[in-house]
Amino acid sequence: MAEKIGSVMVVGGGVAGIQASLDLADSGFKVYLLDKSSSIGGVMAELDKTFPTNDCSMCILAPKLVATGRHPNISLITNAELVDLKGQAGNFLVKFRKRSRYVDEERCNGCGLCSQKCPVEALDTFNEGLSNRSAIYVEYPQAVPLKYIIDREKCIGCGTCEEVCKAKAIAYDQQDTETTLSVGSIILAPGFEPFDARVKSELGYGKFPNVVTSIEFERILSASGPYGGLALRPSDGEVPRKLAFIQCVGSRDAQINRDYCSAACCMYGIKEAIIAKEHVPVALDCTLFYMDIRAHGKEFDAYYNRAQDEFGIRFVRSRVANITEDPKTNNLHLYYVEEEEPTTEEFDMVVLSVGMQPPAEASKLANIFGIELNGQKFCQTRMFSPVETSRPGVFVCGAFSSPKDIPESVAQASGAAAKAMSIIASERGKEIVAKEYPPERDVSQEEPRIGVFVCHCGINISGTVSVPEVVDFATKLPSVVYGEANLYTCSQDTQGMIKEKIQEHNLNRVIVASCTPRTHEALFRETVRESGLNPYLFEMANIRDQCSWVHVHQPKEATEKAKDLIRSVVAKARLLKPLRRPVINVTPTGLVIGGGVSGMTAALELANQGFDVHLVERTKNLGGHLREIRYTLEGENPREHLDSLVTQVLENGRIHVYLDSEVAEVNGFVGNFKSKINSESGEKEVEHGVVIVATGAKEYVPTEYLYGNAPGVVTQRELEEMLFNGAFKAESVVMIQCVGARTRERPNCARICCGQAIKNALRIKETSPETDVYVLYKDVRSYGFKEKYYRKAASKGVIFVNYNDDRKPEVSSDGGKLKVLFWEPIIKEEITLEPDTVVLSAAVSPNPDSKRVSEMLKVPLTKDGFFLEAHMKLRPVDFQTDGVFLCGMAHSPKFIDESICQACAAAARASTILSKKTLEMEGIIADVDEDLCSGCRICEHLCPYSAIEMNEKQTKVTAHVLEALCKGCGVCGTACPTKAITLGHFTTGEILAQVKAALVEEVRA
Amino acid sequence: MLRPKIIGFVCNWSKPPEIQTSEPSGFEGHPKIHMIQVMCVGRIDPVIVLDAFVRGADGVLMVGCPSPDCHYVEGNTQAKFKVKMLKKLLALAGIKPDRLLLDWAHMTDVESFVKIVDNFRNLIIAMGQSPLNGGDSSDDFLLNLRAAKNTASDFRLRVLTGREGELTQAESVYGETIPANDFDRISELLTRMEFIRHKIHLLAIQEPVSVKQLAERIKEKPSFVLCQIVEMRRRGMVTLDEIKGTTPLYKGLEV
Amino acid sequence: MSEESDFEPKIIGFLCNWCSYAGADLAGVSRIQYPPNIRIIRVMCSGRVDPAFILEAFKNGADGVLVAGCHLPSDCHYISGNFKASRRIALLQRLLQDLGIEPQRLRLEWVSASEGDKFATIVREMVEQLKKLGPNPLTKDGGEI
Amino acid sequence: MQKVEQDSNEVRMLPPCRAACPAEVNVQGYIALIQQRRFKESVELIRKNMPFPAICGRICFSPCQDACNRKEIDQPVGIRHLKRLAADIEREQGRVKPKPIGKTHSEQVAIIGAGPAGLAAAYELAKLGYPVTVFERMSNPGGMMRYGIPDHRLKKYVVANEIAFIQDLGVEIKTGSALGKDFTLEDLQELGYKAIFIAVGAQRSQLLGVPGEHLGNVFPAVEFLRDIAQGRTFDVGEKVAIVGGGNSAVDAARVSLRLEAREVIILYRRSRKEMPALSYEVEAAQREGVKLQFLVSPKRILGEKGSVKAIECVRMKLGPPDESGRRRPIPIPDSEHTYEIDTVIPAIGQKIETHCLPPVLVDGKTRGISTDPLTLETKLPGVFAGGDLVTGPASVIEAVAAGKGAAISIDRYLNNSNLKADRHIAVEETTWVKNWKAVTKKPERYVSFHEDLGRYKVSFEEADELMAKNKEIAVSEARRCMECGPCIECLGDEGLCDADKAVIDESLCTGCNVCAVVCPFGGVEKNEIGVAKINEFLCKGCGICSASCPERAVSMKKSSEDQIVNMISAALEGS
Repeated sequence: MAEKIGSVMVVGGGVAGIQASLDLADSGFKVYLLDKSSSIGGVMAELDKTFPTNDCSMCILAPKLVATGRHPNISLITNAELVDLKGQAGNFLVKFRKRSRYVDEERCNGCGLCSQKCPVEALDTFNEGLSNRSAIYVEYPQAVPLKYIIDREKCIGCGTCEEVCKAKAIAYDQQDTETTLSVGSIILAPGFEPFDARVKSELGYGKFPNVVTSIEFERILSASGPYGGLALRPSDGEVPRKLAFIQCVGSRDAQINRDYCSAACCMYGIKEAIIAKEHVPVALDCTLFYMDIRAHGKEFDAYYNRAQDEFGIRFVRSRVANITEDPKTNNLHLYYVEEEEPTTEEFDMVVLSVGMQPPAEASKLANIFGIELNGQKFCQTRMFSPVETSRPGVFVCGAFSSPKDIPESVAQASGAAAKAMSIIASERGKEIVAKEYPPERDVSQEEPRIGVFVCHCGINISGTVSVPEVVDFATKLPSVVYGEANLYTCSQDTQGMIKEKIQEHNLNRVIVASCTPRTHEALFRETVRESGLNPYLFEMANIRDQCSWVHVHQPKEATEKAKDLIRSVVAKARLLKPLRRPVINVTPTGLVIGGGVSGMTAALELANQGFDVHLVERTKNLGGHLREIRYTLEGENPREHLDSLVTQVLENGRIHVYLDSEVAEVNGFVGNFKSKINSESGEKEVEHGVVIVATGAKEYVPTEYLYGNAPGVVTQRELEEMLFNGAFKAESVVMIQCVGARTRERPNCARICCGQAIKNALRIKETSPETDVYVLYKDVRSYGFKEKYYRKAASKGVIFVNYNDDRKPEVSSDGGKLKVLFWEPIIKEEITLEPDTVVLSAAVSPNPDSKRVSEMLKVPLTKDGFFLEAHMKLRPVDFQTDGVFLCGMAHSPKFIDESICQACAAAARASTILSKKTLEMEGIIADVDEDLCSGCRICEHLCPYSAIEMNEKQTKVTAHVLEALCKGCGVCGTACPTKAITLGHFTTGEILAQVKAALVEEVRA
Repeated sequence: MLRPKIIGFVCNWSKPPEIQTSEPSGFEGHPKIHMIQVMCVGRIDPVIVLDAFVRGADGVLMVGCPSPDCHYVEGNTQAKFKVKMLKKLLALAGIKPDRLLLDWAHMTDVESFVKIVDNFRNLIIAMGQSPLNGGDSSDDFLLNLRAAKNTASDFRLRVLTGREGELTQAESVYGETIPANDFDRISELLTRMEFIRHKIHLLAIQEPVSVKQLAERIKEKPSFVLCQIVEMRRRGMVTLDEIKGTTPLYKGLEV
Repeated sequence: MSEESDFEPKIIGFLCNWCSYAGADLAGVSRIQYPPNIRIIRVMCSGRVDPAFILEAFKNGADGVLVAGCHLPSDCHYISGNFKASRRIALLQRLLQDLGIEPQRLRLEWVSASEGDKFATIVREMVEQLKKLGPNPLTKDGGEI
Repeated sequence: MQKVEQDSNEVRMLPPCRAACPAEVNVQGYIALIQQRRFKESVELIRKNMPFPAICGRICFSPCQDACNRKEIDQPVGIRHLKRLAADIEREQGRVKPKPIGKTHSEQVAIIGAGPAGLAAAYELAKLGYPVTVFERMSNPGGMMRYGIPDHRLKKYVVANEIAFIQDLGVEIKTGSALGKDFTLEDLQELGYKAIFIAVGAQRSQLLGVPGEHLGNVFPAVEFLRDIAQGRTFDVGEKVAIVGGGNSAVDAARVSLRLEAREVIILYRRSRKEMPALSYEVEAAQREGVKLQFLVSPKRILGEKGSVKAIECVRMKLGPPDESGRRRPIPIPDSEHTYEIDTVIPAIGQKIETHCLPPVLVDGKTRGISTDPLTLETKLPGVFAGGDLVTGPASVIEAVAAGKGAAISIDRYLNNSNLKADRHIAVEETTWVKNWKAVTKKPERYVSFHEDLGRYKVSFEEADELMAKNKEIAVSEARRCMECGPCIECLGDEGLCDADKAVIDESLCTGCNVCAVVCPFGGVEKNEIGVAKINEFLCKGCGICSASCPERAVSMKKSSEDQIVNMISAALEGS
């Protein structure tokens, strides 16, 4: 057996790859993140907003991009492709080819002058060809790495970029390179490609300018997109008044061999319709043509409802057959059938909600990696091993395993990370380098001695702002003892120089006047720290993004403004205090609440990674809801898996199982929790560093449709049990979907019931094909690859009849004889059936214990009573409270594979904490002056993180900041009536000084 | 047309001493057109030539030293590149490219020099006045010429023109030589695009204007105009002014 | 107003680190031009902006103050800081009126990281508006709060 | 061509013509002025480096012209004639009388010998403000220029004119005053001269060292020409043989023709190729009828009654090159033959007259004066020596260079400063930065000055009386100059330049380098932050960069775009 390697290669730098990389790197593994394009970010970077929260996509992604780019344990390998894989799990040899960028990544500082001056135009692929870019470019302004690349196809080799590049980064002679790396495991996250809508020629894409794809429409809606965020018709730049969205373009379409559902399109279609309405100044009619609205995710239906009720979006259940164009107006005529009536309707613009297809290189990847693909060329995974490929040690996440939305991708990514680290857990920390710093200098007794470094940024700044004048000005400011100009203050050699100057002039504050702290502050803080100063004795003045770039034609004013900004920052710097980054110890033990499949999986993953786990289950048995699942739609044997899982858990020496027990109390904070576990045998106190909530959910107990009152009315779970036991016999079965779901009280979808219904209907048809099965549904939500079973059921004769809330089915019992009355919309008649059994697809209810747990852990619940994660899109298994995680049905209804993904994900997220001996927290946190504190408790109530508690000392009550919980927003300080509490590095005194100095001239004393 | 308005440029080294220059005495003196003496024809910025047309010149003549004789070795070659670009711009602006002539003379050969001038003068007389100096659509031509002039100030086009010799006769940074035809295609496309953008820019500076209005005005498809607006916004040449009903209006920004 | 033409208002902008400051950066990266009248002060959250900061700005001669944060309702990096800011600013605007400062001089805006254009437009509008309003009345009378 | 080791950081870039000139005359500069018909200034520019434009315009061996890059295309620019032309045009207006230069130094300097070296030294020192006295043995100053070069090449008045110019500056010349006879070095020191430059030249002919040299009608060339210059006439008989291949030999031959010899033959022991005489002089002599006999060496002169009757020669063949680089002649045994001859003029070289020199200075071995080759210091403090006296016979321009060097040394000596510091400035010969050889064959349109020599006549008038009066042709010829040197070398540092210059607005420049790409002269560099910078040394003001700059950041100082546009608008409005 070859030695194991403590590093992982992640293939694909979309949001899934990024998440997996961060989790791995934060857990002590070296990560090589390889992407075929020139920067990471994937499709998510292209999106405008995200559903269901309408968050700006770039806003929430960018911090992750930056964290990835800056992470010392992540090496980005962009513009690269895999060539070969050898070895086995734990010790692979990966060979990849890095294509030439023609730009030296070490030198390029992303200033962008090259691109501005390049005489060659090319279509901007990031903007989906709706705008132009130069032959030397970055994909988007926030790209990571922010390194330019030459489009060799377009470049004519004029040499202008080389000439204007002051960093001398252009390397026309750069060659492709092949490199081989040893890694312990591999995660594939190559993502998906949008369906090529040209294939559906009847929809006119590519022929009619006003037919656009959804991804193009994302760019159209984006404020940084081609039209500045205004929805416009490409044909004439007019704002459309009537917009059609056509769903399932390239999905659920057997004719073109796409029998799967792309899972995310309904939601993004709705989102685009909502955002489009917000982005135009006129009343915009949006119509969405769909087959089923698949809003199966958490809080999705609520969003769907708002789209109808609040935004007035019209939903038409119909497949558009054909689109023609009025050549005069470029308006579009849509031909479709609504309620059996052929209809033509004119629209200004049409958006095609294109489906996801596997990346073009899927087959190649499969060959190189020796992994199986499914019939659709997605990566083959299994219900109980949703992140494993067919090759051990190679894991998968994101849309490559099946079409999915962002949070599921992120969860699966973390899950894949957990699996990837499990097999090399013994090598944790071996491939990464820890950094040593010199001891920190005590500057408390020193007068401020400020050094100001002003950046030319090539000519990005100095082309407009007079840098010598600014330097001269800065050096004359009070407390400034040194000033100089640098060509690029961020360059490697300048860092060395800054350190020298700190020593030479005994500087105790450093100011860099250059670009934005959002990208560069960390670098300079590091430099300052390396020279023995506290990193918080550093400040930046942004004289590029705020002066030279935005006042190009006003050099004088820009120079004056630069001076003001520097004066302002100097005034702040004088008051800067060293801040301590609180360090807390971590107990390398996890507490998992709930012993279902999620809890067990999470516990097992943590244990596999070498952490002790306390697994607390309220009932007498492990297994939870999985015990009730007898078979799966995909044909796997759940019991077999359950048994194996339980055995593994029970036999694992690191897992302490508490059955028939309850977590009664949780105290402490991330890294240092102390909890009480109550059981019949008494109370036990355990210490642990993290909590994973896996409390599951329950089947809703219907009150509708005579459930409980008529013996022939059962739930799907009960039906399954009967079918499994062979106890079921019926000539006619009616299934009613959405029982207890998608109602006024419980607006959201229970996600799994459509699958359950199809599963059971198929089972019935299997055992007795002559049995009539009717499924009365609102929307059939057989998303992803489940679509194929829907088709199968239909082909086996299961009759699917749509109903809506206006005409719900009615179930009555006439002397033991069941009657179901419903409206058949196609023949437009009421039909009465007399089935033997009525099966209710009952919703999923939150665990009744959730409320108690949420209060105990101080974590929130949704209106529906499920746990509310930290962020719906990008932190699906985290809570706002650090160190507490979430997985499985406790989060929202989901299938087994999804629960397993989340469970692994929670374990991966937990290991980012448990893998560290100590945690260094951010130093910018609130601080209380106890003398001033009046104990009024305003701050306590305002703090969104419950990071303030009140301490009672002999005489008075004062606020106390829980350092580990404080996130440093400063809201408390703003509200404090006695100014006793303030935010480090943004103290009231500092900001007031900054305000004053920005406005008023100062002279040196 | 009795007196065509012709601006002549002659280089210091090809000008026969008999030829009068520099006194802005109109078009009377020998050889019947006004000659402006410059050190080298390569010094004639395309913007200057277009400026002459904007100011109403019926023709512009440039006389320099023949190919191997340029006093500055490559000034005449550079002039050729510039004139090639200028002729494309003139054509785009609806001005017959023949109204611009670059020719060669020797300082010792007055006769040929006079012949060049006379021929050009006759040609211009035969062609008639510049469309700017009469006719219904002189405003259009003026707009076109101003757009052409702005185009000639454009960085990208000037980079290409400046490097034409290097790229087509020596080699690119990749050690390749770009065939002259390919280069012409690239530069022609760029010239056309930049010209249209500058025309749109001028129109949008006059008053906020919509894509459709622009399309009508410059006789291009609205979808094409929108693409240009997108690019122009990216470069800060236009910005959204307001949205009237469903019609966004764009205004030109001073650059 | 006679001095309107040469009066250049001074604006202090408090921008939250996560959305608005990033939006201003995007304006820079995209080279969107706006008048040079604003001096930006970065804060972590719009909820950090203490009324005292704003009053200090007016006291020292600012003609306008912009507070910008993440979009309501859910963009705030700190969950709800933007709500807190919006309440505070509304209150302060009333107070300003009492002090004789036109409440339009204080603006609260939501600018996301991808709205560079919006940020520039806000600054442009503010400058225009402040030019019409004229200098900060406190500086005119030499008064103090 | 100057290639000197660098002992200073300064590097000068010179065009090949100037680099080739021992006196570093600013050739490109005065040609540029001729292009602009600024003849007077042109001469003034020459005088900055040496006082003899008219003389050198006639008799200089013009290494500048040999170095001229133009020869790669067609023929070199006729530099020497352009110089003469300029000087002659100046003289047409009457002799130029410069204002005396004020004496800013008190230390008197004595110069011994009023030949080109001495006069050049006096000229330079006078310009520096020293009181200078030149002591000359002969009755007239000028040395070899007066007494060595016959009238058909150089008229006496031309020499007199240029010496008068030096005198007008305030240099005192005492003729008829010979070192060792009329005064000694000690005398001069006693008279208060603080520094002395000995430049008495090499005033004696080398002897052939063959029997019969003492015969009558054997006239050694130096003495022969000197006598001619002093108005003496000779009866050279009908047949004259000149021995030697240098300029003196050719001069003596052509003078002999003018003394009505019927047959003049030059006997030279090497071949035509090795002849040191100026080739156009040789050609002129041939055209006049002088015969050349190569690869012969006199063995003895046969006489009759004390007079020459014949000369016996031996045939030579050329062996391997000797230290001069020329192939060494080797006698062919038994090849003796004789020429019937009336007069023999040995012209195989000159030697110095050591008897007049202070013995302490004379090197026992070489029988010459040895000096520091750089500073021209002799063993005696304050005493310097240079010119033919030190180097052996050389050209006027080399003597001038020696004089200039002596002047620098003396000035430093009198100021107690380091005589050696920075004397060598590294010279980089420049051609165009672009490959000018790519310029294809150029049609010859201009009258070549050299071809004009067809219209000679055998007289003591200057033979190649130019078409000089045709200024325009001269201007055309001047325009053939390719201006290989950096622009500043031409006129910029002389304050005469009116060339336009490109100026870069740094705030607009993005460093795209198009200016440098189009600049034919490599006149654009980038500064440390990558912004273009015009190298004023190299910029010739053609304006191509300005017309090409993508940022429109380059403008021209003189012919600004505004000006051109104003002219356009004036022209269009005026119509």
